[in-house]
Amino acid sequence: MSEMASEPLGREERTPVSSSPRRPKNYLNTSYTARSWLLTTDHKRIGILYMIAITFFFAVGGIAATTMRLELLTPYGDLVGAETYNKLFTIHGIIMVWFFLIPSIPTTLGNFLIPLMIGAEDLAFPRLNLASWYVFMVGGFVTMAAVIFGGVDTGWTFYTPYSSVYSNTAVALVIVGIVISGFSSIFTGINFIVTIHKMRAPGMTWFRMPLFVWSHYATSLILVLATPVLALVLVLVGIERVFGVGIFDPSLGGDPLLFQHLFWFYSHPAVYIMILPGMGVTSEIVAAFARRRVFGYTFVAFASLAIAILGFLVWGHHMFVSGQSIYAGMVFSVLSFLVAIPSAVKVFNWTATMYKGDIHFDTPMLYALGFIGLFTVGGLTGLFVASLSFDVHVHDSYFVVAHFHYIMVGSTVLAYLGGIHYWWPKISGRLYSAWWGRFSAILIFAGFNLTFFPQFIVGYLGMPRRYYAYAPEFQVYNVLSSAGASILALGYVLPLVYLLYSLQNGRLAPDNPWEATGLEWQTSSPPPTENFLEPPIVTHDAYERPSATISSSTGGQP
Amino acid sequence: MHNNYPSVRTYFLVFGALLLLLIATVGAHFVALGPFQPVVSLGIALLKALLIILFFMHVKASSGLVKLFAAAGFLWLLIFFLLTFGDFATRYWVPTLNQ
Amino acid sequence: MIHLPGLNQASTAAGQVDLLFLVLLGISSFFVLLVSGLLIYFGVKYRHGSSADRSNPPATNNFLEIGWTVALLVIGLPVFVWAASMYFHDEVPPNNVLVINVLGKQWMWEVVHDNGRREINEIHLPVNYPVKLHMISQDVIHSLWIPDFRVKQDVLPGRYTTLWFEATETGEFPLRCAEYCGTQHSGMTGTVFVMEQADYQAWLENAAQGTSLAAQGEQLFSRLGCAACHKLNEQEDGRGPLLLGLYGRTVLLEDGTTITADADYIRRSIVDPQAQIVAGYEPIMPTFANQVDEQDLLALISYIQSLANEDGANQGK
Amino acid sequence: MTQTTTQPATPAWPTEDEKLAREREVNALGMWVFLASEIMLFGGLFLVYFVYRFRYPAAFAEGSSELNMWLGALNTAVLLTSSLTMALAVHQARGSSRKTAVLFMLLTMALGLLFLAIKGYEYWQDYQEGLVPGLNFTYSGAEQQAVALFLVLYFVMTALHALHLSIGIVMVGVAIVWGQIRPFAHDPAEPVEMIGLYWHFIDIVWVFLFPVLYLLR
Repeated sequence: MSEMASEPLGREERTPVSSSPRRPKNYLNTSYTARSWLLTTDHKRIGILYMIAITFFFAVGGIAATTMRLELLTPYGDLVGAETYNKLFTIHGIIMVWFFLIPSIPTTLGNFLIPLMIGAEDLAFPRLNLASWYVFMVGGFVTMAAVIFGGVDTGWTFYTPYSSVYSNTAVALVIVGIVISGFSSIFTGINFIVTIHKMRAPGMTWFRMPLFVWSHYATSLILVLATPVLALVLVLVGIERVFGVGIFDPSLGGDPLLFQHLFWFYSHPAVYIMILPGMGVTSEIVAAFARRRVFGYTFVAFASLAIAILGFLVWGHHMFVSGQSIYAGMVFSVLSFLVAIPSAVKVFNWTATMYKGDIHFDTPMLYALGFIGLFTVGGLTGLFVASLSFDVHVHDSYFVVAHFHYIMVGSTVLAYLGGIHYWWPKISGRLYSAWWGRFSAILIFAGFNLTFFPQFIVGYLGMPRRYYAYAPEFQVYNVLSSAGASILALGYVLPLVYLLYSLQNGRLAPDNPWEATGLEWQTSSPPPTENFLEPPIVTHDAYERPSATISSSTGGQP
Repeated sequence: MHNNYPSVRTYFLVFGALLLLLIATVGAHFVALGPFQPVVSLGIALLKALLIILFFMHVKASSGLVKLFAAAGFLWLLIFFLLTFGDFATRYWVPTLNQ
Repeated sequence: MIHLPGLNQASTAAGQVDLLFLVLLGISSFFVLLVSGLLIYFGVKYRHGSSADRSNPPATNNFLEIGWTVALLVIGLPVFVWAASMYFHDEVPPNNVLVINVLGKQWMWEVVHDNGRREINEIHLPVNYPVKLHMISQDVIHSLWIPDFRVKQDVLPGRYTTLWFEATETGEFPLRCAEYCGTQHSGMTGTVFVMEQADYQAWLENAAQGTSLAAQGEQLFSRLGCAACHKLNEQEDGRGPLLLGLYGRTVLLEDGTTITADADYIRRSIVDPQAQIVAGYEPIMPTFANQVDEQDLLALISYIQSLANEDGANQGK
Repeated sequence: MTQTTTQPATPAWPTEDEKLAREREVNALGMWVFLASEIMLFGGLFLVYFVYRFRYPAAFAEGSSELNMWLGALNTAVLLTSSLTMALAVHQARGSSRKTAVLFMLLTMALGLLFLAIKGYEYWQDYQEGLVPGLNFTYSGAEQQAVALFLVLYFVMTALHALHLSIGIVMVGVAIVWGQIRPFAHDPAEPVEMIGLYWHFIDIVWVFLFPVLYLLR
């Protein structure tokens, strides 16, 4: 079990930084040895380790997705066989869900920024944080090993009895990989909850915290309370495969619907793990680039908590046609309508924040506006599939595929990229090319819509999910979608290029390039290892704009 | 947080109570309680769990936050039980709408 | 009813679902346009360098927050109630319904009509007549989806699930498997042929090979030796419960619970007899799980249902 | 939400003992959040058990009667005693003498190992009687399938519990060794307290497992 015992907090006393012409000492240039990176307990370095890891996994999942889109150009299975296609969409699902989306914002931006935003030196359990990275990497390697040893063809949902009895692929191995990486979620959740409760700077009350921290607090509740149930149900499927006993196998007395209950009890809150951090990033970006306080701060903060809690009550909407009881279906349907309310409240509050703002259309703002637009479409189509009789028609069709991609890709990935672009100066101390940033944001927005909007239509017209050969009349929509996918793929490669380029020859970033509020902007870019040179004191609300930095525009803030 | 930890005497008292409850739950097994059988056995188990949480785990002497976190786990479990059993209990109810 | 291109409304439910779709589309378009419109308007009006009035921007407005939350509830819940009532109606078949048995197995649909007629990946059925598909899977979970009828129902192994609709247009409509079921999941498709009543009867009669499902059940009943314990008339008391008039009746079990003798009960009594011992009988019936497959079970159940008919004490199939 | 007064205190780094007090609270909170995730893990397993018990009441009662109730009761007593010794170990570690704390921790480890031994013997007995589905299952009574399902759940639940108990025993061992090597760590009782919380949790899981699995009618 990870060691929870404390390690003495002996830190060398803080000497004022000597003003050498070269960059002052910060967390990046303190030491360059591999050991200093691989054994670091600095939350900032662990955030970067995670960023490198999930970029790799995003590439793997992306390659699987592009191959699928190429295959779907024609109605017949000519590029890859049925076997390979089933393995492709399973790899795409598993890698993207557990090794990119769930860790994306919490473990990179969350790890990096939460201590900075609440004025702490580090997370509550630095060594547990490093352990979470190692557990994530071990889980990732085991899963990639399963992919290389022939892959898995059960889909990321592992529905029994196919996954436990009929599939003859490396299911047990991939289950081990996912369960191991599940510990990484639990460790991150523990770290964030305790840090946010106990390590805030003096004066930083709950309602002076940035909304980014609120959304990560809500996310951590889900990370801690839902992940164990996933580990349990996957272990039970593994036991059923290895010992041939019938926990979920109907021919031996089990009930496949019980598997679905356990699986979706985790997997629906998991989609809120993916979206809540994205909402936190958007709140920060909109507030910063509209040079205004977030409208209805307390409502947005409590909306995060409401989403986390209500998110645990709605999993049955995945099982409307699965043979679940009609009455349970109705209960889950009404609860699914209720869980949409906090999300809508957030969208309205972001929009209201723009009112009377001083809006700068830098790259992060484009990503945030894209997030709000696409998340509104994604969220509202969620109401479509929460309506019982409509879901009977579109369940397991491309309509549902389009819905959750609007949330996962249209919202979470856009927020992740927006966050990377917003805090890049703070993370790397460098500025990237504004033109390329805006160009790639618009390219991604266009490519995304061309990829996934046709899928709403073709899903409603009757194309089921996970088909590698489909009826010829659906080809035009699939060709559009595949065209969009190629633009999207290009759009994702661009930021990788110009951001890495900026590391070497980007201009040096000032401490607060975007005139933003928040403690992380009051320390240097990149920040010193101990985050703050003089102890941070919080005296005003989260987004209060100190009158000293009246922006140069004519209408200054009071 | 550490000054009002229970005394050694309290520990032994709690331990005694736990053993008595163990005997009670085993005894209840032999009494034909019919439908109340699960209620009694789970009730005693809950009581034993509460004793351990409050005294051995010092939750009684801990801050409100620790009490909240201790309760949160069980509360979420309740949500899970209620909604899942909602499905299993009503799965074969057929509404007599059309007949 | 407004007609969506590429998908015809070929069942009573289709029109309602399309209407619900359009209402949801309307509400969603309103909000998407509202939000994106405001974003663009504010973006342009309050862009950096513009000389708009930015004095005392509101920090919050509780009235507005409560207002739009209540507005969302007022708009959302009626949609839920409407969709739920449609679902409620679509799940419960009317009484006079034509039952067709559907057997899902890895990567094809086997359809068995009551008169014993069998089809692969095709279902012939009459128009303007309620049809109930009585479905079970032989291996993994499949899901029968007929897009033109807007109906879908998972087909589970080990348990019967039903799907009912009333076709309103004749013609050929695709049916597809919607729940991932393995390698050829995308090949598990077929066609529904909706025919006029007369054509349907003619089709059913002229190509009827051999005996009806119930008759096949009767042959199995004697071949497997069920008659040794289960007598067919009240006089003889066999070691097994009387099956005459059983279907649809509530049965008192050994552990005091009662259960209605529907298809699931009969199927489980054959495959796993120890699970439900009828009150007053010994648990001596061996399992027939490895001697009968799903088709034989359908035949036996159909036969036991026919026993009930002669007795006349049966409330609907 | 204890919060300092909002007027700005003079900016200063937290003093050493401020940091120590926060340290202790942080560790206790962290362990409780971890235990919440463990509650969901075992809770999910109990849900699977109760769903199938709701569906096969007679078979589960039959399966439960196959188990040796007295060994289960003995094990419960052993684990309750180990909870007592663990609590006393924490008490001593907090209080004066570290020596008696180590003694109680050794006693706790011994009781843990005794529990595992009894459990192992019980598993061996079940194996002899052919009650282990998947390995050696010769049960031929009524409702064979459902009884097999009960026994599968019995083995999964008790094995998961035994795994957690073994981790607990190892951690107590590590704490003892660690206490000897670096006795002057600024807060020696801290690790003992954390492992105590974990140990009591494992005891609580067994407190529920025993009646649910063994005392079923």
